[in-house]
Amino acid sequence: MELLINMVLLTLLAVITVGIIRVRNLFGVVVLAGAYSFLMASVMIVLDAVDVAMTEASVGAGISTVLALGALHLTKTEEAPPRYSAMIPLFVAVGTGAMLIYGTWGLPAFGLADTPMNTGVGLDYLNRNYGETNIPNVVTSVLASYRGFDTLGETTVIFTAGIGVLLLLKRFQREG
Amino acid sequence: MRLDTILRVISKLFIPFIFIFALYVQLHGDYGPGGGFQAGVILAAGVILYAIIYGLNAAKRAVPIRLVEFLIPLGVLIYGAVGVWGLLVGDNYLEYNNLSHGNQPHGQERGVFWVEIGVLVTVASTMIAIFYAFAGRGRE
Amino acid sequence: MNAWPSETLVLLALSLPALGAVGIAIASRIPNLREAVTLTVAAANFVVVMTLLTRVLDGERPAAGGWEVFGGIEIAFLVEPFGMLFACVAATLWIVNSIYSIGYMRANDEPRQTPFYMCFAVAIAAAIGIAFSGNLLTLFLFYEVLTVSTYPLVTHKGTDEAMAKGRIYLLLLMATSMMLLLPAIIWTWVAAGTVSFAPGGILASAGLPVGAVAVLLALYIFGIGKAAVMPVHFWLPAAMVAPTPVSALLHAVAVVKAGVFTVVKVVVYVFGVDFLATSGAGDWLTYVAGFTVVTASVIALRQDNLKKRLAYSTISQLSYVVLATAILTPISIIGAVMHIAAHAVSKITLFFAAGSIYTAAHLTEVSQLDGIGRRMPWTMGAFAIGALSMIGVPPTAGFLSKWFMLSGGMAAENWVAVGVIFVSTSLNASYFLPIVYRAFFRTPPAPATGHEAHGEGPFPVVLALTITAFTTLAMFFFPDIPFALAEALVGQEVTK
Amino acid sequence: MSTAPLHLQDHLPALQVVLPLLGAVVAAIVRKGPLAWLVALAVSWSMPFIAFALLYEVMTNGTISYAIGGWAPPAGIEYRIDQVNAFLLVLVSIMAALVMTYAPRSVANEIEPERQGWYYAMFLLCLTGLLGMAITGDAFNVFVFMEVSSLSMYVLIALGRDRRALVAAYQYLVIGTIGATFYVIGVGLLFTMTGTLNLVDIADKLQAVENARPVIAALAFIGVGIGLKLALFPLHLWLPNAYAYAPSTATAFIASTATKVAVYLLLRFVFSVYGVDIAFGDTPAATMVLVLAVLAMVAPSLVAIFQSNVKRMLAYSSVAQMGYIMLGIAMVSQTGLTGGISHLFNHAIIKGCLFLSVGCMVYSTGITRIEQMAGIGRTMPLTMGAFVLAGLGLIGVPGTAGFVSKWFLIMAAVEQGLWLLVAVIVFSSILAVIYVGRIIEIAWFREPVNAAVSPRNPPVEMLAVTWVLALATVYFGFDTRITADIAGQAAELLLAGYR
Amino acid sequence: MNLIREIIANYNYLITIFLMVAGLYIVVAKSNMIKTLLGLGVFQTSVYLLYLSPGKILGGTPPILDESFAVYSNPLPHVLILTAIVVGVATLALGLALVVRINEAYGTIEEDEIMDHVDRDDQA
Repeated sequence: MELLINMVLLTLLAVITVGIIRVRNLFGVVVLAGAYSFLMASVMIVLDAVDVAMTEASVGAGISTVLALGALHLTKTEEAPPRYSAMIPLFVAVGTGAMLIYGTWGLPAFGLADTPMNTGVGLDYLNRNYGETNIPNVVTSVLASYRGFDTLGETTVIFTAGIGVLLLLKRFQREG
Repeated sequence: MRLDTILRVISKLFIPFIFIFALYVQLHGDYGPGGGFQAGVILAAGVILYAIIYGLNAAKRAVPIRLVEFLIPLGVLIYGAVGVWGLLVGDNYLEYNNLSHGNQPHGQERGVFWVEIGVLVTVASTMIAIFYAFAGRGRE
Repeated sequence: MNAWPSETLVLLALSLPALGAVGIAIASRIPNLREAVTLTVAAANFVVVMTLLTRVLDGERPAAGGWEVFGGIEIAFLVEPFGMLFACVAATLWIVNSIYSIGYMRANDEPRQTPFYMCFAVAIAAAIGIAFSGNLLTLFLFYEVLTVSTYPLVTHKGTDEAMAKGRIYLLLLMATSMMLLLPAIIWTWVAAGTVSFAPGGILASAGLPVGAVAVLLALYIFGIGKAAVMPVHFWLPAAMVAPTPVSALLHAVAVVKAGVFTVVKVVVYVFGVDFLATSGAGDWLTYVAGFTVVTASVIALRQDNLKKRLAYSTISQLSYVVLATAILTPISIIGAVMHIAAHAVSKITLFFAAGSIYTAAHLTEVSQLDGIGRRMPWTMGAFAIGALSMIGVPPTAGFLSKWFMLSGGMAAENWVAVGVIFVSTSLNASYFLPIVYRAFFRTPPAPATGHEAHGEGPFPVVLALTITAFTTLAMFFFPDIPFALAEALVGQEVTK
Repeated sequence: MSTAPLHLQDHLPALQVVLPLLGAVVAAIVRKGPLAWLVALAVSWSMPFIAFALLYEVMTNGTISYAIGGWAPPAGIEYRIDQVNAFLLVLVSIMAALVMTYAPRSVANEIEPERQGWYYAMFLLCLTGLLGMAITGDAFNVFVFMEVSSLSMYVLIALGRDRRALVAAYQYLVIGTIGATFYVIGVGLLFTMTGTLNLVDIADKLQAVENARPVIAALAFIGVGIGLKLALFPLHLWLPNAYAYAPSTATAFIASTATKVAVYLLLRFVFSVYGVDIAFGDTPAATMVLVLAVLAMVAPSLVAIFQSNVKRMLAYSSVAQMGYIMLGIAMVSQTGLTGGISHLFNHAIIKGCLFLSVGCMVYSTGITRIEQMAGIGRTMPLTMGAFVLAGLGLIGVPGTAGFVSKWFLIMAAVEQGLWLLVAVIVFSSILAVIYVGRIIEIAWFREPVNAAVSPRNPPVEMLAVTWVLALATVYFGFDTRITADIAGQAAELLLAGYR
Repeated sequence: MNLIREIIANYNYLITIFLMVAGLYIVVAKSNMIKTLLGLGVFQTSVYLLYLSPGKILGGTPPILDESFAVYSNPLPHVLILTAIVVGVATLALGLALVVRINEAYGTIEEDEIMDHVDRDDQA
C-alpha cells in the first residue's frame, strides 16, 4: 500500500514537471511549482519525513511561491520563445541522466532496512538518542545537537541570503 | 468592497491563530514535527498575510523594518552564543551536556531550546525582510 | 680593502651596481650628481673586481652565498678564472661605457636618462652575477634578470618601432631561455642530481645515452639565445634600434658575452670537454657554429647600415667562440676565452666610433662615410684598430685569439673549423676594410650634399673610444692576464 | 557537574570558523561602514594567528581532530586538520587580513555608504564559508559552508558598479548552484553506499563496498561539481565576468582564495577519501584531468592575450593557472603534487597582488580598459611597479614565487618522461610573457593619455598591502620553506590517503 | 516480471533521475531567468528524493520515538534535507532579487537578449 501511494504520487510529480517545462505563462509556471511542492511534501510524508514535509509545504508552496509572484510582479509574466535550438541542453541533461542511471542502478532497493545507510549513523542516533537527550523527535535532536553545526551553518545561509537580498533590493534615500 | 471587508475581518481573527500555531510548532518541535525553522516560516507567513491585506505600510508600522534588520543577525548571534556558552563551561563548541549543571539530558534540552529560538528569530525576520524588500521595490 | 674577506668582496661586486641603481634613482633630479653616482659606483666596482682578480690569480677560488632555495639547490657563487675574466670585462667596460654614455646621451639629449642609467647598472649587476654564479640555477636567475633589465634599454626610444623591436628582443630571449634552457637545467638536475658547476663536468657520470646528451647540448646551445647561434639570432639585429651605448652594452659589455660565456661554461663545467670529445655528442656543434660564422659574415657584407653591419659581424664573431669551444681542445678553449675579451674591447670600439659618427655627423650608412676620417681622425683611427682586430691582424687582440683557435683546430685536425676560420677571416676583411678605405682615402663629397661641416664627436665620446682602441692594442702586447685566466680554466681541464 | 576552566588553545579549530561568523553578525548589527570595517579588520587579523597556531600544532603533533558539540565522529561533525588544510587555512586567512587592511578607502570609493556595513558582513561570511569548507571533516558540512561562501560571493560580485556585475553574479549563481547540487548528489550516493558522512569514516567504509558503480558515479558528480566551482576548463565560463566586474576588494579576495579551496576539496576527495587506487586505478580520471589541464593552460592564455579589460585578462590567466595546478595533481606523483600545491599558494599571492594593484589604479583613475592604461606606469610608478613584479611572478621568471612551482611541475614531467607536458608548460608561460608584457609595454612605454596623466595618489594602506604581496612574490621565490616544503609534506599525506 | 520488480525497487530513483534531468534541462535550455531559477528549484528538489528514498523503511514510522513503535525510518536524511531546503529557498530568494535588479538595469529578463547588451557594453 505504502509502496503504491508512493509510486502514484511520484508519477504525478513527473507529470507536473513536464507541465513546468512546457507552460510559457510564468504565473502558470509558478502555480505549478507550488503544486509541485505540495506533491513533494506529500511524498515526503509517505517517506516518513514529516518535519521535512512540513518545511517543504511551508517553504516550497508558501514562501517560494510568494517570492516568485513578487518577482513576477516586478518583471514580466510571459516567457519569450526560445532563440536557440535545445539540442545541446538536452544532450547535457540526458548525459547527466545516463550517468545517474549508471550510478544508481547499484543502489539498494527501496524500503529495505538492512542497507548500509539504514544500519549506519542513522540507526546509531535512534538507539542512543534517549540516553543522551530527552528529545523524542530524533530529527530535532540530530538537527540541533548531534549535527548542530550544520544547522548553525544553515541559519547562517538564511542570514546571508537575507542581508544579500536587502543589499540588492533595499532602496536607500540617495538613489531612486 | 464587501468581500474585502469580510476578508479583513476573517484575517483579523485568523492571523492571531497563525501566531499561536507558530508558537506551538516552535515549542512542540521536541515531541512532534516542527521546530524553529518551520515556526519561523509560519510566523513570517502571518506577517506577510497581514501586509498583503492591510498594505505594506501598515505592516511596516506593526513590524518596523529596523527591528527586522536587527533581528536577522540577532538570531545567528543567539545560536552562536549558545556555542560559546558551551565553551565557557569548559566543553567543546556547541556542546550542551553541561549547560544545566552537568545533567546531560537537561543540558541538551536547554541547548536545543535556545538554538531553536535563534533559528526562529533569524528565519522569521529574514523572510519578512525579503518580503518587504520585494514588495517595497515596486513602489515609485 | 685587501684585508676584506673574499666573500664580502664577491657580494660587494654583486650588490654595488644594484645599490648604484638606487643611488641613481635618488639623484635623478640633478643630472650631474646622477652621472657622478654612476661613475663613482662603476669605479668602486672596478676596484673590487680587480682586488678579486689578484686573489684569483693567486689561485684562490672565492665562494659566497649558499642559500638553499629548494630541494638542495642553492643560490651560490663561486669565482673561477673564466668567470673572473668575464667580470673584469664587464667591470672595466662599464666605466668606459658610462663615460661614453654621458657624452652621447647629453649630445643627443635623449629622454628618460635616469631609468636608462638605472637599468644599465642593474644589467651590470646581472652580468657579474652570471660571471660569479656557482651553479646553473644561480646563472639562470641572473640570465633572466639581464634579459628583463635590458628590455627597457632596447625600447628606450619609446617609438612604435622601438617597441616592436623590443617585443622581438624580449620574446625571443625569454622564449629560448624558458622553453629550452630551463627544461635543460631541470633535466640536468634530474639526471645528474646536481646543478653545480664542477671541473670536468657533472654529466659524465649521469649515464645518459649519447643521443640524449646531444639533445641536451642542443637545448643548452639554442636555449642560450644570448649567444645568438643561428637561427636564434634575430633579436640582435632587432635590438639595433637602441641608442649606441645600449648597443655597446649588448654587443660588448654584457649581453652577448653573457651568452657565449654561458655556452663555454656549460660545455666545460657541465658536460666536460673530455666527455663531449670522447662521446662525440658535440660534433654537430662545429657545423652549426661554422654555418653561423660564415652566413652572418656574408649577410654583414651586404649591409649598408653601419650598425647593422656591426651587428651581423657580432653574430659571426660570437660563433667563433662557440666554434672554438666545439673544437674541444684545451688550446681552442683558451682561444675562445681570449676571444671573449678581445671581441669585447674591439667591438665596443667599433660601436663607440659608429655612435661618435652619428652624434657628430648624423650619418648611419656606410656609403656616406667618404673621407670622414679627415674630419674625425681619432674616431676613425680607433675604428680602424677595432676593424683590424676583428679581422685578426696583428698587432691587435683579435690576432691572438684567432691564433689559438686555429692551432686548436689544427691540433684536433678539425679541418671544418679551420676552413671556416680562414673563409670568414677573408669575409671579415672584405666588409671592414672598405669602410676604413672610404673614410681615409676617398675624397669627401662637396658640402652641397647636405654634408655640413663637423669635427670630432663630443669629448667624453672620443675619450672613451680612444681608451678602448688603446686597450685593443695593449691586449696584444700584454695578454698575460686573460691568458693566465684562460690557462687556469683549461689547466683544471688538463690536469683532470 | 564539571565546569573545567576554558582553554582557548584547545578550541582554535572552532574559533577559526566561529570568529568570522560572529564578526559578520556584529558587523551586520553595527551597520555603520567604518565601525563594521573595524570589526572585520579585528576579526580577519585574528585569523592568521589562529591558522599559524594550528599549522604549528599540526607540524609538531600531527593531525588535529575536534568534535563539534562534543559528539565523537561519525555521529557528530568533526573538524579535522592536517598539513594539507592547515596550509590552506594559513593562505586564506592571510589573504583575508591583507585585503581587509587594504579595503576601507577602496570600498568607500566603490560602494555606497549605506551598503558598506553589510558589504563587510558579506565579506566575513565569505571568509567563514571558505574556512569552514577547508577545515571540516564532514562531507555534508562542506556543502553547508560551500553555500555560505557561494551566496555571499554572489552578493559581493553583484555589488560591482557596472551593470554587467549583476549578470555575472546571476550566471555564477546558476552555475554555482548546479555545481553545489552535483556535489550533494555525489555525497548522497556515497552516503547511501556507506551510511556515514564523516570523510575518514567514508574512506574506510569504501573498502567494504563491493558494488563500485554508485561510488564511481559519486566521484564523477563530486568531480564535476567541484570542477564548476574551481573553474576547471571548460567549466570556467562564469569566472571571467565575475572577476571583471566585482568590486576590487572582492575580486582580489575571491580570486586568490575561492578557487584554491575548491582545489583542496578535490584533492581531499580524490586522494584522501577515495585513495589513488580507486580514483585513478580503474578510471580514466587522471588522463582526463591531464587533458583538461593542458587545454586549460593553453586556451585561456590565448584568450587572455586578446582581452581589452585588464581584470578580465587577469581572470582568464587565473583559469590558465588553475590548469597548472590541475596538471600537478593529475601527474599523481610526489613532485607533481608538490608543484601543484605550492602553486596554489604562489598563484594566490601573485594574483592577489595583481588584482590589488589594479584596484589601486581603479581607485586613482577609474581605468580598467587596457588601452587607457597608456603611460600609467610613469604617472603611478609604485602601483605599476608592484604589477610588474607580480607579473614576472605570473610568467615564472626565476627569483619569483611562480618560478618555484613551475620548476616542480616541469621536474615532475621530466621525471615521468612526459616531454610533451614540459613543452606545454613552457609554452603557456611564453603566452604569459605575451599578455603580461603587453600590459607592461602599454603602461610604461606609451605616452600617458587623459585620465592617466594626473591620477590622485592611491592611499598609503592600499599601496602598502599591494607591495607586501609584491615583495612576497619575490621572497617566496627564494625561501620555499613555507611553500614547497609544506606542500611536499602535504603531498605525501595525500598520496598516503586516509588509510 | 523480473524487470518489473527491478523497476519497482528502483522507482524512486527513476523518478528522481527524471526530475533531475528535467530540472537541469530547464536551467540549461530556458533563457527566461525566472523560469531558469524555478528549474533550478526542481533540480534541487530532486536531490531531496535521492536522500529520502533510501532512508525509508517499509513498515517503519517517522523517527519520533514512542513505545508503540519499533521500526523507524532513518532520521539523518531528514536532517540533511531540511538544510538542503533552506539552502534552496535562500538561493531562490537571492536569484530572484538579482533578476529584479537585472530587469531594472536591462529592461528584460531573457538571458540571450541581455547577453547582447553585455556584448555591446564590452565593445563600448
